[in-house]
Amino acid sequence: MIIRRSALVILMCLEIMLSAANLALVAFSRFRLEAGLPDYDGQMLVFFVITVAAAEVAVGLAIVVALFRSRRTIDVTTLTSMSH
Amino acid sequence: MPLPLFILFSALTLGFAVAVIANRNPVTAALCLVVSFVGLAALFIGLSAFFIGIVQILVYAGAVMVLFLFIIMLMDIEEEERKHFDRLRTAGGIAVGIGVAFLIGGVLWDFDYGKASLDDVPVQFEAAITLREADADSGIVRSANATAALREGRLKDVALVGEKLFNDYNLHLQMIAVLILIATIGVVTLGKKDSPAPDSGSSGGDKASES
Amino acid sequence: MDLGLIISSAVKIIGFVFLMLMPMIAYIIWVERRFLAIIQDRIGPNRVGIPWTNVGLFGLGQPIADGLKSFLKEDFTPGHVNKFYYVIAPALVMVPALLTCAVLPFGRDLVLPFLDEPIRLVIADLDIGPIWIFAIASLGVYGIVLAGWASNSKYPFLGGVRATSQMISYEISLGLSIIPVLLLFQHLNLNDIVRYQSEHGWLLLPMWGDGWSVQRWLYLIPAGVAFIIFVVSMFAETNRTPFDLPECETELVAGYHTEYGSMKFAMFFMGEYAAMIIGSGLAVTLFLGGWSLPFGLDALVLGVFSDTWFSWVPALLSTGIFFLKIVCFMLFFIWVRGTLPRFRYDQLMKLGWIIFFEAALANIFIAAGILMFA
Amino acid sequence: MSPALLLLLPLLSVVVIFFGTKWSGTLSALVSVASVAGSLGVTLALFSTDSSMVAMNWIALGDVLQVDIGLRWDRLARGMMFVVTLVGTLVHVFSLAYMREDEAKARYFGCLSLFMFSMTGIVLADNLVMMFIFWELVGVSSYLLIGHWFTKASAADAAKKAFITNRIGDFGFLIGILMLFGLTGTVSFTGLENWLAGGHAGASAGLLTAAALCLFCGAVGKSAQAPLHVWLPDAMEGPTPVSALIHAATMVAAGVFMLVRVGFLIEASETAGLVIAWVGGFTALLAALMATQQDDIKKILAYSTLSQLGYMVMVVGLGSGEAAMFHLYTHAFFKALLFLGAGAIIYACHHEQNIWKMGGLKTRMPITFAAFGIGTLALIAFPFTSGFFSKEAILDIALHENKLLFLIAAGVAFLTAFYMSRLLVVTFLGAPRSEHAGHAKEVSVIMFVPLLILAFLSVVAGYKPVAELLQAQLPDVHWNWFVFFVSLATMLAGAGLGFLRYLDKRSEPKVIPVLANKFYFDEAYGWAVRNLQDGLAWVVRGLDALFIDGLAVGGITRLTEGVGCLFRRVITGNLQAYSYLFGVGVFVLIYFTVFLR
Repeated sequence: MIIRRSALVILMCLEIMLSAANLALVAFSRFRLEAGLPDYDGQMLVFFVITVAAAEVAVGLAIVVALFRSRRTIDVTTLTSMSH
Repeated sequence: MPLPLFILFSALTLGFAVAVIANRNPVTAALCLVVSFVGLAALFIGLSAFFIGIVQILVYAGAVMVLFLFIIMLMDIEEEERKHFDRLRTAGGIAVGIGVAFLIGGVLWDFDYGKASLDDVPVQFEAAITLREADADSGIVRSANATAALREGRLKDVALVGEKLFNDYNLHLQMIAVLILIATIGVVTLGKKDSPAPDSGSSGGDKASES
Repeated sequence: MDLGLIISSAVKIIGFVFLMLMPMIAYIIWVERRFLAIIQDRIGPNRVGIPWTNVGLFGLGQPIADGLKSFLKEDFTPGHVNKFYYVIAPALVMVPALLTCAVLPFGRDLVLPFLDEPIRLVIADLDIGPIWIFAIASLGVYGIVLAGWASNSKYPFLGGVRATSQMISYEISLGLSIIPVLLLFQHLNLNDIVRYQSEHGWLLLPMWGDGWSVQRWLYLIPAGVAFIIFVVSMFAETNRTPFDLPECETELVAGYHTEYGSMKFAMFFMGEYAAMIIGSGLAVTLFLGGWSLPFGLDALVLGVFSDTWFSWVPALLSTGIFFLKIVCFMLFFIWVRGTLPRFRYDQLMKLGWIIFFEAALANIFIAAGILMFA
Repeated sequence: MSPALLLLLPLLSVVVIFFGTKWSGTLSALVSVASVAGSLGVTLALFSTDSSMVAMNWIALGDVLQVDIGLRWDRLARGMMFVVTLVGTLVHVFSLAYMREDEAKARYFGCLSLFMFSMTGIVLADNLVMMFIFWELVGVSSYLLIGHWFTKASAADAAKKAFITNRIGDFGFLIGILMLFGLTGTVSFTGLENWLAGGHAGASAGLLTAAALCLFCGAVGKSAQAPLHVWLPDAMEGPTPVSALIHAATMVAAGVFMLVRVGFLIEASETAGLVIAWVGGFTALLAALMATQQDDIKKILAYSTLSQLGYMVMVVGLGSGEAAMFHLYTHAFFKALLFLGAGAIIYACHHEQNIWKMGGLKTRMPITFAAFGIGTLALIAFPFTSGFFSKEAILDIALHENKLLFLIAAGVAFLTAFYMSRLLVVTFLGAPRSEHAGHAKEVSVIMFVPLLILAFLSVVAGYKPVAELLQAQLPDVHWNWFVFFVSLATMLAGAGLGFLRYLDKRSEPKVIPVLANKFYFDEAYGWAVRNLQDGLAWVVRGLDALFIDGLAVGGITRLTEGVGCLFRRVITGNLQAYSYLFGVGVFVLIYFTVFLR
């Protein structure tokens, strides 16, 4: 995320980070038995994370597309208009 | 999950995740991410979270990444040109990465479960069935189907997840639904601005049903 | 992980996929050509029989000839393509199509006299059958999209884009349409679903067992709507006429596989037919009782053969029934192709997003209402 | 039937008018008249009941503060309510004719209904907070009605003046409420009464006096006592029926009503009573003096009102709320009568208000003359009219309590007779002094019927059986020949002097500038506001520039700017830099939460 300059790839990296958290959650849910079964509370969170991430990607991609339309680039090193 | 499979899928997940970052071609990066997600889903399934695993494939690999590819292709994004990396920045990034890895390793070291294997915590069907029967007696709605499956020694993952979702997380589910609706509207609005762009508008909404 | 499981799984995979599915794909192509020819008042391929003889066998040798042709053709790769993705794309179409069949139950539990436990005639007896199929099938998009993109050419690209948006659009109605079915059966295990239908009446033919109840007959309304949506969406998913916009010759030459030839093209072709077969299989499994016989005849057959040396007969019989049903369904596919004209692209999108999506949602509510109040 | 209906009817009318029938003036007028007539009916129907009710618990801050919305329906409220609704009804009816051609009829009647609602609230309130709320609502509706013709600059100014002047008094009222709450922990009248009966624990006499005087401030504002009386004459810019209703019979009487409601507090503090009595007496004298030199018929009546209110306040201060309420009750009838009569005259003379441009109306408007004459007689306490009885009671009490105030009261009685006879003579007798007056015609039946009803009441309302019937408060006084003769003598002297001096005069024979210019009160206020306020404003501005602008606002600005400058270095707009910093943040966070615990 720090090295790559394409906004799209940065979004992908974001997904990787979320997935890592998901994996941790699922693992904990399996290892922490509740009433003899995996603790499904953790999986619920994963479920919601996936859902929200899907929405987030949709919005993010729409923003990227809009950005690309107006600037013809998605290189984040050149997209620094927020600094002024 | 047998150890060889675990190693295989972990390697798949990690390796392709690294490839996502290392690749300069966005299409390749996206496809690597798909493979990584499939590996991740396999890991989920190995942790007997079937539903989450399948949802991972369905949503991420099936929908989200297709969207990514779509956008990449539509915008015809070329490979990032090879720029001279800022030494300081790269060094800083690596330092933070190593630091976080070190921290996580430290946490794991102190953490009992970190050293446990899956066989140490088998699913206890007997206990689960007893508890569910007690629940049924006290009037808490439980899926009879899932209980029957537990008696057969099968972990009916979807039923259990659904039970939890609609019993305890109903409000959250509805809130998520509203969130997705808002996202859909937002995407359509964003996509409409300049010229009618049917693709981004229509594909933006498809998560609504899949999740 | 015991050896028995591995062996039985391997046998099942080989038996189902390579001995049944692949030949079926090959011969369905021949059936299609013949059937279309009949519809169009032609004869169709009828000459290829046994080599060097005059025995025609109604052209039954045609698929073999086609296959040989594909294999033996020059494997030409155009210069302007992105090589890696160009090569991998056909495989990416074929593999998910074949993977999906893992959860399709293709027969009653096989009881062999010399084994203690019955063998389930399904490759992977997962509790998440339909979702698995959708998940894996959705991966099939990659093959098409990559094919279109890697060809690095105008028409394939447009075809690929069309195919992609079409497929992800119709996945929704596809997924939503089966929810009423799952609501009724309360199983996600396809084998359980079929067994239930075998005992209590098919979803669309509730005429034995519990099927005589008012609820089940009322349920025919949402089930019927779900069936229609499912089948039409299936057509769109598999890019079949009348939804074959991605490869419509008049506009896009041949769509995403314009630049492909020889065996790579054959892979696309086979992938498409495999997807059709799996789709029909799923439709049959969910709506038409899968491998079961109608009118409760299953119990009769089972009663005759159980506890004898012929206890394997019901299983084989059911497998035959399953494939019979699939073939009927495939004939329906072909029939539609021979009958209906092609949609326009905006009509297609409108149909998917405005009609089917809403109809499927409303259908779920109706189904839930019937289950709740009837 | 419950007293709550009295509140609901006018409220309903307000809602209906402002949200429904705004487009139709006639319809709105009918709605409004119906509501007020209904109120009158309900009041009459409830005459025999006596109840208090708590409708709902409104504010409850633990055990500290309890404010209920409650109604108190006792004899005081019944008598006041009768006055309010009766005069209200007659004024509404009168307005039908008077405002017939007005463009904003719907707004006018809506505001009248709003006023009726607020006034009813004051009368029925069973605690100070609720009373205060309606008190303010009365102020608002009064503001709206005075400024009804807001396109006229003088009307708009008068409305503002009334509002602002009232605000000063209300501020005192609010402080008084808070003081009482601080002392007793309750704001309901019953609670306060119990507290006083229980020996007013925890409050020194000085505090009690201060609280009572603060409450009195509210009355000073609302009842236009000196020195806050300046708004009332100006408020005559509003339509004349409004003056009759609000600025003669009811709203200004609300101050007196409030004082009587909290009379137990004033009784408890001798000093407060004395102050109140002197303020009242002073106002009465001052206003009567000013009235003698006014030319505007409504202003004369306004000053007369001030003077009569001064009587009431004085007698409240002297410890007899009954006498005050009795005078309020009779005064309401004859002052409403006089105002409505003035309204009829003004209407007939095409909105001419200067009495020196009238004259000779006796023959042209005989009914009005008769009614106006009866009102005048009642006001100057001609024997055996209603005003005679109430003024007799006041003089009697003043004689017993404070001889000096008795002298002032007698002087005021003389002045009253003088200026009222002046008014009567100049307006009705002699020859017409202007074209309008020459062409004046008797007003329509819809206008003079209210006049006649009020005239009738002005005569009979003072007799004991009638007053008993109408639920008025009756003071406990005995017949006193001395007071009677003093009263008679001052009245005859004043009236005679007035007749002699003004009969057949064409203009004011001798102008006394001090009186004509109202003792230069407005000018003094103007000067005070100009100089003191500007001086204060100058100082405050200096402080503001130095501390608020310089240090607080400017300092924060500069601080923010400085910090912003510093942090702007970090805000590169580069996503990667942000994510890098984010990573560092995560590192630090984990380190501190997990490893340094």
